[in-house]
Amino acid sequence: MDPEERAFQERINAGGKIEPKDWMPEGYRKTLIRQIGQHAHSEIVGQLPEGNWITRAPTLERKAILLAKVQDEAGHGLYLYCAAETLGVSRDQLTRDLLTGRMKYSSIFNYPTLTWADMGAVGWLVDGAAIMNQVPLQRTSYGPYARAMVRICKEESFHQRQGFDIMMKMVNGTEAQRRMAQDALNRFWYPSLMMFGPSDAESVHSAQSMAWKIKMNTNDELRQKFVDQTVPQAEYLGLTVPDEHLKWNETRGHYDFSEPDWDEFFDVLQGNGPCSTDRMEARNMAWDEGRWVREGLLAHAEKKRARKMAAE
Amino acid sequence: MDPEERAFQERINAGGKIEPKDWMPEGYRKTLIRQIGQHAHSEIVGQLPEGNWITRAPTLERKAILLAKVQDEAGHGLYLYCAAETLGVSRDQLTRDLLTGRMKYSSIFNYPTLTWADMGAVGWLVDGAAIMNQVPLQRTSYGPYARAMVRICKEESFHQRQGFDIMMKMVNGTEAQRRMAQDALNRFWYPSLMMFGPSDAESVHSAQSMAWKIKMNTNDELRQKFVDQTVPQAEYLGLTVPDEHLKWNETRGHYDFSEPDWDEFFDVLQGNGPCSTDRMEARNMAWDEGRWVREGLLAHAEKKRARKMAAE
Amino acid sequence: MGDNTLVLGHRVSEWCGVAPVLEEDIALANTALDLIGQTTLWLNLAGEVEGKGRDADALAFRRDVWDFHNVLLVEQPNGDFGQTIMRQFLFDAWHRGYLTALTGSSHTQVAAIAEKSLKEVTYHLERTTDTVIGLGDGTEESHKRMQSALDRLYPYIGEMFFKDAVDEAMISEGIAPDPTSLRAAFDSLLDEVLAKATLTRPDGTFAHKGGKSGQRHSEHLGHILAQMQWLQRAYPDATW
Amino acid sequence: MGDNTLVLGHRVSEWCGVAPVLEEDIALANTALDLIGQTTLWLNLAGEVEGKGRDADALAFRRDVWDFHNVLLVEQPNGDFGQTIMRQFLFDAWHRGYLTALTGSSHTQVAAIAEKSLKEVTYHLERTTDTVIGLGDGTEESHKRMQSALDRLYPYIGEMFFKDAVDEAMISEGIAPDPTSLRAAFDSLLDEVLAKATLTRPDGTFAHKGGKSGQRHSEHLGHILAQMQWLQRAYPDATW
Repeated sequence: MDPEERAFQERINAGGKIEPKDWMPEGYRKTLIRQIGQHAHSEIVGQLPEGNWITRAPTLERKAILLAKVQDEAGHGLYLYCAAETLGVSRDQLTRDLLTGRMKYSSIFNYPTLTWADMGAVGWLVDGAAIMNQVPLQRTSYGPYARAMVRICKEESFHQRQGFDIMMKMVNGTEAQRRMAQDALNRFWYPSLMMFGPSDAESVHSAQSMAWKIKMNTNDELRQKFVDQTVPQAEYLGLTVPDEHLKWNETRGHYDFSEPDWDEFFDVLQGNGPCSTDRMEARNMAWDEGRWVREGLLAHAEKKRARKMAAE
Repeated sequence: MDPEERAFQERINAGGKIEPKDWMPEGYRKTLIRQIGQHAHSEIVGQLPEGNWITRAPTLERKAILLAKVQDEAGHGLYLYCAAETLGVSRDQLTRDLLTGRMKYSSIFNYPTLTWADMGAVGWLVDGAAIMNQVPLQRTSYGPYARAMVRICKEESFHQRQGFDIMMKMVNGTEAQRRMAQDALNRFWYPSLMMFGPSDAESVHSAQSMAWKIKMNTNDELRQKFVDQTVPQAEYLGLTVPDEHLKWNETRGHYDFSEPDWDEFFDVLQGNGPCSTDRMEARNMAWDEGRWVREGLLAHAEKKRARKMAAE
Repeated sequence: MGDNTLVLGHRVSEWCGVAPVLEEDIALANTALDLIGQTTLWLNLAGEVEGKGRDADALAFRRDVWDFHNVLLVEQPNGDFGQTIMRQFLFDAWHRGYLTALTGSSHTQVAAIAEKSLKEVTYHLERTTDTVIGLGDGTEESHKRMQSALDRLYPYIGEMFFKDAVDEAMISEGIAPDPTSLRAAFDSLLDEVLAKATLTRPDGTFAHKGGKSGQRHSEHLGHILAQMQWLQRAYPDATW
Repeated sequence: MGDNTLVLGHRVSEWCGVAPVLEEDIALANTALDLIGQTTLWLNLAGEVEGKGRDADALAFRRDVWDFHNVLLVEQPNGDFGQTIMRQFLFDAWHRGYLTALTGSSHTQVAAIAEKSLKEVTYHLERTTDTVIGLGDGTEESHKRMQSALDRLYPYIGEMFFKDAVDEAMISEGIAPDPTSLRAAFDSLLDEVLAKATLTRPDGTFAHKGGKSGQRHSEHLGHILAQMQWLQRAYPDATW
C-alpha cells in the first residue's frame, strides 16, 4: 500500500469523511459509483411497482400518500445521482448504463404489485429491508453519500410506517382484505430477504468494501436483523410468514429461517425477473420518448443564454 | 343529353341495373364513388364507438354479440370497398381520402358511447336509421351496390333487434339502468335524425341522384318515416323522446317533431364533432402503425410468387 | 371544481415514473398530489352541502360518468409530454383566475379552500408557463409538437368560460364569479405566453361542451373511472 | 382453460377497429369471438363442477387476480401487431395440441367442448402460422419486429407445458393429458414455422411461471380486470 493510500485508509479508520476533492483510490471511486448508481436506479425503477396502483388507490387519502411517496423516491434518485456526480460520472451516463442493462437496480423491483395489500407489503417489508441496509450507510466514509443517506433514511422510515399502517387496515378489514394481506406477505417475504444480497460466503467485494466503510455490515447480519425485527410484526398483524422452518432459536437469540431460492435471485439478476422486461420497457420508453423534451429544453436554455449575452 | 346518356337514363327508368363494364356518365361514377366510399368509411369508423365497450361488456354473451356485430361492420366495409373498386378506385385511395379528411363518414360516429345503454341506443336508433336509409338502396341502379346492400340490410336489421333487446333489458332493470336508457335516448335522438342529412331544401345533388336512382327517397321523407316508426317503440319502452314539440298530427298522419340543431350538424361535418379528433387519431394511428404489416405481407407474397415462377 | 381536479389529477398521475426527465417526474407527481388534495377539500364540501352523508371518497369513487361535472379538457388523453403540459398550462391559467376570484367568495369555506389552492396553482402556472415557452421556443421538433398540442386542445378552452344555470345561481349569491368575466385576462396571458413560445394561436371559435354540464363527456372519462373506481366497486364493504 | 381464453379474448378484442388492414380487423374480431364463446363453455362447466351456483359470468366478472389461472403468456400486452400475432401463434400451437388430447377425455363434457373448440382453433392456427411466416419472411423491418416479438414472448412458452398438482389429478382420472407430453410436437411445429419465417429460436431455457398456479400474475392482469369487470362491479344488482 503506498503512502497516499495508507493515509486514506487511516483517515477512514479514524472515522473521517472523504470529500469529492480528496484523493481516493480508483477502486474506491468505482465501487462507490456502482453502489450509489445502483441505489439511484433502484429509486427510479422503484417508482414503477407503486406507480402501478396510484390510479387505482382506494381512497383519496391513500392516493395522496402514495403519490407523495413516489415523489419522494424520485427525489431520492435525484440526491443519489448528485452524490454520484461528485465522483465524476454524469446522470446521463448512469442512465444509459441502466437502460442498456450494464448497471443493475434492486432485484425487488422486478416483482409485480398485484393487489392493494402489496402497497402495504412494499412499505412494510421492502422499505423495512431498505432501511436496514441504509441506516448504517449514514456513517459511510464518503461524505456526500452519507449525507444523502441521512435525508433518505428519515423519509424511508416514514414510508415504512405508512406501509405498516396499510397492513393494519387490511388485517382488521374484511375477509378478502385479510386474504390480500397474507397473499402479499407470501409473495414479498423471500424477495425481501434477497434484498440483502447473497449470503456472505458468496458475496464478492465485501471485505474491501467493509474496510473502506462503503459497506458497514455483512449481508447475513442484516438479513438476520431484518427477520428478527419483522417476524414479531407479522405476528402482531396475525399473518403467517411463509416459512415452515421459521423458529425462535433460544441459544442464538435469533430466529432460524429458510434461505430464499438463490437460483431465482440469480435468474432475476440476469433479467429474468417476473417484471424485468416490463420495467426496462417502461424506462426505455420514457427515455426515448422524452428525448425531444430534453433536447427542446436544452435548446431553449442555450437560446436564452445567447440572447442574454448579446444584450450585454 | 347525348344518345348514350339518354339510353343510360332510359335503362335506369325501366328498372334495369348498371354493371361495372357498362358505359356510365362521369357524374354518375363520381357520385357513386363518393356515396359508396362514405358508406364504407362509416362502417369502418363505426367500429370504434361500439368497440369502445367490447372490453367492458357486462356479460360474456353481450360481449360475444357485440364482437360479432363489430365484425359484421368490418365485413360491410369490405363489401362496400369492393363495390367501389368496380368503379375504378382502389381501397387504398379511398382510405387515404378518409384519413386526410377529403372524404367523410356518417356524422353519427362522431358522438361518444358513454354507458352500456348506448350499445342499445346505437343498435336501436343508429342501425334503425341506417336501415331506413339502406333498404331502398337495395333497388339502386348500380348492380354491385344494390347487391351489397341486400346482404348488409339483412345483417343490419338483426343488429337493430339486438339493440332493441338491450334497451328492453335496461328499461326492465334497476333504476340506474332505466336512467341510463333514458340518457342514451336523450343523447342519440337528434344525432340519429341528422343521419338523414339536411332538409330537402338545403340538400345538394339530390335531384340528379334521384333521377339516377342512387338516392331513392328525399332526406325529409326518410326522417319522417324514422320518427313515425321510432316514437311508438320509445313509448313501448317507457322512454321519453327528448322533444317537447313531438306530437301526432292527425291530419298529416305523421308525427310533428323538432328539427335537430343544424348548426351542430355542420360543425360536426367540419370536424368539430365531440369525437371527431379521437376517431381520426385512431384511424390514422391504425394506418400508420400498420404500414410495416401491409408492406411485410406484400413483400412475402412477391417472394413467394418469384420462388414459384423460378421453380416452374 | 372537485371533479376537475380529480380527473386532471388522475391524468397527471398516469405519468408516474415515466416522465422525460427526473425533475419532471417530481414536478408531475407534485402537481397530481396538489390536485388530489384540492379534490378532497372540494368534494368534502360538496358532500356537506348536498347533505346526504356522502364524503369526498363516496363522490369520487361511487359516481358514474354522467354525474361528473369536469370540463372536457381535463379528461383529454395525456398524449405526448407536450400535450400533457399544454393541457396543464391551459387549465392552470384558467384555474388561477377562477381561484383568485373565489378567494372573495361570500361562502367562507369556499374562500378558504380557494386561498389554499391558489398558492399551489400559482406555482403550477409558473412552472407550466416556463415549460410551454421552453419547448415552444426549443428545437424545431419541440416547437412542432407544442403547436400541434395547442391545436389539438384549443377547442376545449371555451368550456371553462361558459356560464350555465349553476353559475348564474352562484353568481347571484356571491359564491362564485361569472366565468365569462375571466376570459379577457386568460386571453391576454395566453397571447403573451404563446408569443414567447413562438406558437401561433389557432383560428376558429368553436368550443366543445358537455363535460361541465355532465350531458356529454368524452369516451375517455369512462375508462378513467373504470381504473379509478374498480377497487372500491369490487370491495364495497371494505375500509382502507 | 376458460381463464386462458377469457384473458386472451380480451387482449385480442382490444384491437377492435384499429388493425393494420381490414381483413385483420375481421380476423381478430373473429378470433376474439371464438375465444369468448369457448370461455362461456369452459367457465359454465367449471361453475357446475364447483357446485356453488356460479355461472360463467360470475366467474368471469367477480373474481380478483389471484383466483385467475391463465398462463402469463395471454396477459402480455398487445404491443405492436407482430407481438399480438406471435402471442396468438404460440398460444394456438399449444391450444391445438391440448384440445386434440382433450377430445379423448374421459369426461364427456370436456371432450365435447374440446371437439367444438378444436375446429375453431385449427383455423386460428392456420391463419397465425401464415401470418408469422409472411411477416417473418417479409421486409427487413417486419422480420426484425417478428424476431423481437419472439424474443420477448419466448420465456412465456414454458408455463403452458408445466405439470402441477391439478394436472396430476386430472391425468390420473383420464380427464386431461400430461402437458409435458405435448411439448415435443409443439417444438417441432415451432421449429418448422420459424424456419419458414426465417426467424431464429432464442437460446435459453428460462420460463416464467405463476399465472397458471395463480400465485404470481403479471401486473397487466389487474388492469385487464379493472376494465373488464367495472360495469358488473359498479352495478352488482343489474341484469343485462
